[in-house]
Amino acid sequence: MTGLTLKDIRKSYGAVDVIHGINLDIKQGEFVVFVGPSGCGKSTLLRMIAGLEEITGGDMFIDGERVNDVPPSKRGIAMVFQSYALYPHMTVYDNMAFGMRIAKETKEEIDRRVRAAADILQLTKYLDRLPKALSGGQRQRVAIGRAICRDPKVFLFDEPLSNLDAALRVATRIEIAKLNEQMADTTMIYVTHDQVEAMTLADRIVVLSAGHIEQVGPPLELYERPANLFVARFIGSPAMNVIPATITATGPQTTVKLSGGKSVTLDIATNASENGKTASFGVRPEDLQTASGEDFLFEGTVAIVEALGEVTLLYIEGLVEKEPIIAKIPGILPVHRGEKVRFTADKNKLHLFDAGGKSYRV
Amino acid sequence: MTGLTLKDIRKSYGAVDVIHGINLDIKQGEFVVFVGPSGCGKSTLLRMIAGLEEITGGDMFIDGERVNDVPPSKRGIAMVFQSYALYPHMTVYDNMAFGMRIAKETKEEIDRRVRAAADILQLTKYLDRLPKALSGGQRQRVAIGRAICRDPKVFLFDEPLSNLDAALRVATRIEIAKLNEQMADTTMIYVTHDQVEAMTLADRIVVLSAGHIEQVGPPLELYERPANLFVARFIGSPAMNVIPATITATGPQTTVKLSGGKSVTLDIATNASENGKTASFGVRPEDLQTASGEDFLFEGTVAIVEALGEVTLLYIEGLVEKEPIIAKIPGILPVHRGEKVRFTADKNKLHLFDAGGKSYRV
Amino acid sequence: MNPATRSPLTWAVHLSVLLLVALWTLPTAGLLISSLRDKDQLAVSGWWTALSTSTQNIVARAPGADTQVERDGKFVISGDVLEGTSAGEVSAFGFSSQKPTAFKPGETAELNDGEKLTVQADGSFEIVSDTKMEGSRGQRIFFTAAVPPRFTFDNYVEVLSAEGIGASFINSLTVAIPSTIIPILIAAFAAYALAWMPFPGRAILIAVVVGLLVVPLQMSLIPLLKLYNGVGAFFGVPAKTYVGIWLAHTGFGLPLAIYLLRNYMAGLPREIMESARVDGASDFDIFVKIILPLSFPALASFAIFQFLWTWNDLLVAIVFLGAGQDELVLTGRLVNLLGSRGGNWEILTASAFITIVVPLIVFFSLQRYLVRGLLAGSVKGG
Amino acid sequence: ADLKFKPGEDSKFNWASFEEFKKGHDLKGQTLTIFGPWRGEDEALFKSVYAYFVEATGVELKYSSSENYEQQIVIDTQAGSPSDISILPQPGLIGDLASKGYLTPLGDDTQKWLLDNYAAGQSWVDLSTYKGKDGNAALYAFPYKIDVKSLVWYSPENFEDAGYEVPKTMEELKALTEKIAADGQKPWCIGLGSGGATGWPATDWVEDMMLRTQPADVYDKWVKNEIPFNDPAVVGAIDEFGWFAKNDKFVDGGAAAVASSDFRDSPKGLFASPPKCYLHHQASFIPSFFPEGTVIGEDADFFYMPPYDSKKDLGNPVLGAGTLAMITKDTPAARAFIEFLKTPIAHEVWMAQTSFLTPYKSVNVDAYGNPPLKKQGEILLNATTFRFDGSDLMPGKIGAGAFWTGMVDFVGGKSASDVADSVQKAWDAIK
Amino acid sequence: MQQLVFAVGTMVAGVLGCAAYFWGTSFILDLIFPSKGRSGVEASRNLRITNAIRPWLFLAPALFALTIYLIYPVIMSVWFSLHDRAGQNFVGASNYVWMLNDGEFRQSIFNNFLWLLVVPALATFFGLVIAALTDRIWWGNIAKTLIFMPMAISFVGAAVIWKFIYDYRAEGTEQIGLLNAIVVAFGGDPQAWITLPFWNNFFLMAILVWIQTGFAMVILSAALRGIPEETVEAAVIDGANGWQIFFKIMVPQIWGTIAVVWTTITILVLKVFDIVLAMTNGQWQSQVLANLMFDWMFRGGGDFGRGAAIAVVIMVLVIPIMIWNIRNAAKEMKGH
Ligand SMILES: Nc1ncnc2c1ncn2[C@@H]1O[C@H](COP(=O)(O)OP(=O)(O)OP(=O)(O)O)[C@@H](O)[C@H]1O
Ligand SMILES: Nc1ncnc2c1ncn2[C@@H]1O[C@H](COP(=O)(O)OP(=O)(O)OP(=O)(O)O)[C@@H](O)[C@H]1O
Ligand SMILES: [Mg+2]
Ligand SMILES: [Mg+2]
Repeated sequence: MTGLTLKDIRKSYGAVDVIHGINLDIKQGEFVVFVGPSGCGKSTLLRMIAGLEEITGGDMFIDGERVNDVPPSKRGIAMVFQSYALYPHMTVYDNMAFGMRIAKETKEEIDRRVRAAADILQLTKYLDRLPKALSGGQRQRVAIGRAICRDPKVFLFDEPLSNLDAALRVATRIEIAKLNEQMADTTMIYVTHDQVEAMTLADRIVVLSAGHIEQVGPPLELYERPANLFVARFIGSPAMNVIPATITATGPQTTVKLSGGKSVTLDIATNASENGKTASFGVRPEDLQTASGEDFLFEGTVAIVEALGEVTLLYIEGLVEKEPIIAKIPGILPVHRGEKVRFTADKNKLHLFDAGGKSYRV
Repeated sequence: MTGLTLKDIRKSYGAVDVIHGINLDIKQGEFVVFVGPSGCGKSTLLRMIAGLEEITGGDMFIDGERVNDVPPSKRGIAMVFQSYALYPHMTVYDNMAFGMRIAKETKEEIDRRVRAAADILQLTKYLDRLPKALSGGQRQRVAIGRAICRDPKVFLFDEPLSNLDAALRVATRIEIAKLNEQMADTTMIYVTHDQVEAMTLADRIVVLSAGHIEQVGPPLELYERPANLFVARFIGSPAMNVIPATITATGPQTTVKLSGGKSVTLDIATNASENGKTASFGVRPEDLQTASGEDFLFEGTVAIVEALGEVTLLYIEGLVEKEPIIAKIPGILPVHRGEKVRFTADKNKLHLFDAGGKSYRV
Repeated sequence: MNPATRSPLTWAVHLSVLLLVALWTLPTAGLLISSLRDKDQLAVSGWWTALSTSTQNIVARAPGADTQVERDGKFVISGDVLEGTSAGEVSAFGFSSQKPTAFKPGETAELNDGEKLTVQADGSFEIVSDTKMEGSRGQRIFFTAAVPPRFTFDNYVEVLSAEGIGASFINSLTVAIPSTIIPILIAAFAAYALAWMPFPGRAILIAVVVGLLVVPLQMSLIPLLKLYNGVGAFFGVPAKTYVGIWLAHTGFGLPLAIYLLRNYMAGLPREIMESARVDGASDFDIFVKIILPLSFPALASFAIFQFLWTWNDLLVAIVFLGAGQDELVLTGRLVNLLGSRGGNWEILTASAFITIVVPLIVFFSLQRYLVRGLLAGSVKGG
Repeated sequence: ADLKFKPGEDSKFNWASFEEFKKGHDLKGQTLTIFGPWRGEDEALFKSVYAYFVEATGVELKYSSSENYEQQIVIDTQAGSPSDISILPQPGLIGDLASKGYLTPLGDDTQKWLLDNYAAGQSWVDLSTYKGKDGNAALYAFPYKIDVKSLVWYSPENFEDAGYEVPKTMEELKALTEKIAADGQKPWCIGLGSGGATGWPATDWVEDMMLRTQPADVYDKWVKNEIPFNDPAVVGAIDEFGWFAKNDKFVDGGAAAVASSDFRDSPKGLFASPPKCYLHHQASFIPSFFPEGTVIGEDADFFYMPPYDSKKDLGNPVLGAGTLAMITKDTPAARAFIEFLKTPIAHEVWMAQTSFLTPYKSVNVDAYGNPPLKKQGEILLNATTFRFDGSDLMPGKIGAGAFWTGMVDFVGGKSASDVADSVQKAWDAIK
Repeated sequence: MQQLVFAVGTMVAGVLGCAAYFWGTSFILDLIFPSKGRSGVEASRNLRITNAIRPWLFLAPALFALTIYLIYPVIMSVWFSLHDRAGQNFVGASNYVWMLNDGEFRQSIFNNFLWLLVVPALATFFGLVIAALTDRIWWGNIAKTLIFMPMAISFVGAAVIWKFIYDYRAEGTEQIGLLNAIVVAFGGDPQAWITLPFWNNFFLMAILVWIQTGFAMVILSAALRGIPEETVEAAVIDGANGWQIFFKIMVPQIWGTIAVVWTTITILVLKVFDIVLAMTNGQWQSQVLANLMFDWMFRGGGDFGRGAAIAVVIMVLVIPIMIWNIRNAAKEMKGH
């Protein structure tokens, strides 16, 4: 068994349990992204993999070897930190060479590997600079270069791009994607807050919440078939619109009555036992379309119009208490505040969750 | 003349000119957003309006009164800083009340205004907390509340949301939009890096570059009819694709030969004198559509596919040196790396810029 | 720039700083000026008058009778009262301590024994007598003269040429340099352990260190000396050695050093240490290759304080090193110059300035780190 | 080592004693450490003396001193790291060290030697005998180098100019004081300032007054606190001092200046133009603080602080002080050094320079370096009573503490009896 | 020359010896419990052992020195304070009883409280004001250097310097003390400043304030620079003037640093005796505890019992400050 295996991994700080038993198999070469709300334990989990936090319970295997007690430097991992964590008093070259020097590699080998990494990351001309003379993006590239030099089996990233500005973030994201291709055998684990990063980089996304896994799967699977309400609302931006509903008819298709009063039939099979139960009906803002005829899903008053050029966001009030329903319509829409608009959506892009938040779609 | 007027405003730090003569009229109650690349002088301009930086040259009028030498507190402005700049040793209440206390308002008046502002921003239950016991979004709301309490004629924001995470940013953005509605008479000037904020909040956007104005106009105007290449590439994300081209036919419609070899005809009028000149052809990623027939704009090999669920980003190589052409196609596209794809686009969504970067569209 | 900078009160800021600086430097300036003054004037006029021409009453003594010459049948002793002084012009003179300003220059004073004394404004004088004058001591001449400012390096020459001063200088350096470096080294390791190495009892140890900040030094002298004697006797080495004083200074300086350095190190970003750990560095590597270079500002500021203290110290040096010729430190040597009964102001003033020189050099060379050093600094992202 | 006077060259020195000592002692390879009170010029003078010891024995000699030698000796002995020989000017402190067992008795030989060779030998033996740790009295110290304290300094020419005469009795001195004051001038310069030791010059005044108003045995009892400090005899002596020091008309700067003027600066008033004062009471060392170039005997001179005409029976008492050498670590070299001090040459070398008086009868008085020294020797010789500085004999806490502070308080306005009471209280506290 | 060689030699040896310890022990530890190059269980076991031992290796020299040079003397002092003057016979609490009845001791306590009230407050205040003001002017660094200079002056030097300030000459003669010269210039009567009971305390304190302001300034100026500029700008917009900004916005934000400076100087005040010794030696009712202790310990033969008892009192006085400091340290630990 190659790659990384977590078996019932637990972590507590004193009496506080932070990670409640995580089971996860990561194949060699896979790119796995951890996402989840702030404080859910992403960093903690990553740091346990790195060996920077002690493992309170469970077993961790890298390449089949149990590594619970192996020090970080022996695990064959490399880590890139959100704050770069460059050695401020060393040049870029020395930053990258540090680990190899500690490991007493030969001068030539060090030079070779540093230059190779610098080449990949287009850092060659900055090798003699100190970190403070670099821009944020360059710094992060140095941090990545330092990790590459370690030639790790597992590459760990903890929100590596969140200190960068939008344009840089896009550019560096693409570089990481390329890197992933070049280092095909290297397992990569990536923690992020950013939807786009998660969706674009991941082979599989792990959605964490309060110390346990909500769902694991390829990005599009999570997007199209979220296992529960948490994942549904967490993946996608703006978040999926959720409307309280009551199930009125079951069978291969299910009919629900939305809180606004309208009934909708979905292409989802339910058991008869579910009839009459409360449920949550969900539809993504980008799946909504304006409807002109009578065949509409629901109707509402536009509270805010945000025209972004490429898309227009409509905030619809009067359907759900407090929270507006959001619709994301491509292009520029001639709609104004206060207008009533009707929406429709593709049937198979509708979601239904039971009272516990579990999706009815299998 | 009400509102804010800048007349040939200049700023230099020693020998370095940072702002090179800005002319701008802002009407009372307008919401103006300054955007531009980092270091272009957005903050400097804002701080000159606030009175925090001295004005090197030109005149500034607020409500018709020349304010060059009026101290910040007398200009009737309020400012919200990127770093919140809350007084860390004061409670939320005291933070908001500070300015009024300095101005020796009565206790009742202070209390009334603080509570009113807290009400608007849903801060009432945090009034007794110190800033460090608040989350980022709450802190920024306090900073806004503090500004509201000043009851300003001009409300200044310097990247107020950039320290917040994605979800909070959206929520706070909406609150600012609401605030803008509630304070209809208050002029608001907002500096941001963020496209979405600029597009959604602004009545007018001012695009700055290296200390001068590139274009001023409503968001959609900037999006649809950028005056020059700079604005074209700056507004919209991912940036507009630009392909070098040569003008081969002029008249009410213009034909250009793209660097790839294909000729395209645009609905843009040009003079005969332009014939043969080099130009830049531009098309936004989101305006590209896949084409099945022979009627396509260009064809390329897919280098990277980024499926975000709601949209798919395709990075196309082989058309322009170095930079890939990006296409943003709604939904999930069954395209893979290495495939050849053809693209087409709406004729009137194509852009053409002359060699100096000026748009041929009027 | 700070917006407050532009307030119309800027001039007030300049003025108040000027005032404060003046207040703070005035005493030292007084010392500097005093050290450049003639030692007899030091005790009779304020140092601030040294810069201005002053009117002084001076006593001069005419040459003895053996220098008299016979001129026109009269015996004349002549000379210049201003010789050897820097005084400019005589404005009055006299021959008795009772009336030192009785005569104007050019007037002739009748001395008690029939001799006649004339002093000119330029200081030249003549004592004319009809008879041959006797006595080995010359006549005292009191005069009032305007004395322009006069400065001399004599005091410095005297101090610097004193025997053994060079050796003492080296002794002081021998004491001060290791006494600065050793505690820094020891404290740095300890501070690192206390800041970044988890082990049981860490919090208690930190508390103890803070507590020890306040132990008065004087009361540890005797117990320690006894201990030193015991150890010295046991190993058959002298009790008072350089090693002994280094260790003593180390012991006394450690609490502050650990306190300052730990605070600083605890403020360093944890990620840097972690990435070094991932890179395979041991604690020792991390300390030497990461922490020490990064803590340089804090080390420098502590070095300044410790150096100032050890360099200026006399008590610890005399107790633990002794006051013999080849171990006496500079402060001790200078104090000894004052003589058994003390009080040669001119030596004190000059030597005070000489002792300042080295600390000031140290201060200037490390100053730019000082301000940063005491910040619980952050190296984020850098 | 450089020898100041080449052995054998100047016949006023007793070179024979040197040669003889040289023959009897060889300390090559050994080290002798000496701790003494002399620094600066005095240190150089002492060095010129011990150079002969080094020359004679080949010992390696390390001399050290300290500004706060009283504290230093306590620290060193207490901690067990004293030098071999310690020389101190404070018998009180020596007694304290002896009682704690830090001193080595010098033995009967030395006692006998003192009796035989020092003028008024018994008084020197008494001075040097202390109770040891075991409670038995023994000779612990060797007096070496004496200062005369009962001196009044003046400028003969200023006296001449003003027509004043050197007084022969205390009554005359007081009359002179009043006369000068009546002339509109200030008779005295008195300064008690001495940093941490501020106040001590006044104790000399009081002791001089004690010796001039009371029999010597009362003085001895006072010093041993056998009569209380606030005995009327003592209070009377303090008031006698007060007659001079607490009268604004009698002191330069007025009474307020007395306590704060530095004792080193105050004699300078004698030489000012016009003179700030005409008289200054101070021991024989004070010329070091006269302006540069002052010639003793011509520009400045001294007279014996006179006794009361009304108390002729008290004779001519002289107050003095001096330093005593002790063995604080018993080594052959230390013993040899004490032996060295018994040679005339050890006295003559210093005598031939400045500020050294000795009661050693066998030295050649012609060796005195200058007439004033010789004159001081005469005062010492004419003394009918010689007493050691009382404050130095008292326990350190009193003689170098409460007595000093008391005197400062006294000139500051407190009454003599109040001051005496408080000193006695302090004395009680340390018993 | 020979001495120079010796000096350099000893210095290098001393410093190298110290460095050698750390390097050597670390090396030996790794030699006994190797983890590099070993794999699996053994490596991780060895690593755990070395990780447990290494902090103590790092701490050992410091703990050793602290124990010998500070803890041991503290214990000895307590022991001495219960014994007679020669430290031989047990006398119980009688030294403390004596102390309570001693007028000078009470005087010292009173004076010490004066010092504790005045010196840290003034030094911190001046340091703060100077730090704030010098941050705004182009020659601020020069000004700071000049104000820091007194810290580089030894107490001997400081005593001379202030002698030229406080010196007193009789009325009518030329004053060589600056203070009296000024007083006379304004038509006042000269005063013997350091002999004025009660007030002389303040003249002595001035010296320590003069010296310590530099220290306070350096540290506080660092803290002031750490204040986010935006909060000041926000206050400017809120209409606060210079004073209000300083006292209501800046000072509260560096309160922690102010407290640290304050404590450090307070501790120093409790320990300081050089100034009093050099200027008055406690006369004219200017005695302070540290000097009183020195006096009893060493002057006139020394009384160890009483000296140590006073030392113990000094330490006890410091306990509240200590507790405060320890609390702070603990709080800081939690924040980590
Ligand atoms: N040293 C610690 N002691 C106690 N609790 C801790 C400690 N470190 C982290 N935690 C808690 O563990 C939880 C998980 O923290 P972690 O940093 O892994 O979150 P995260 O998912 O990375 O959040 P973010 O996205 O904000 O980085 C949090 O609730 C945090 O408060
Ligand atoms: N005090 C100063 N002295 C000299 N140059 C300055 C100073 N302050 C700002 N500048 C320069 O002025 C230019 C404009 O700075 P400004 O902060 O306004 O940029 P910005 O557009 O707000 O950038 P960002 O988006 O990064 O906040 C920059 O090039 C900057 O380097
Ligand atoms: Mg995290
Ligand atoms: Mg900015």
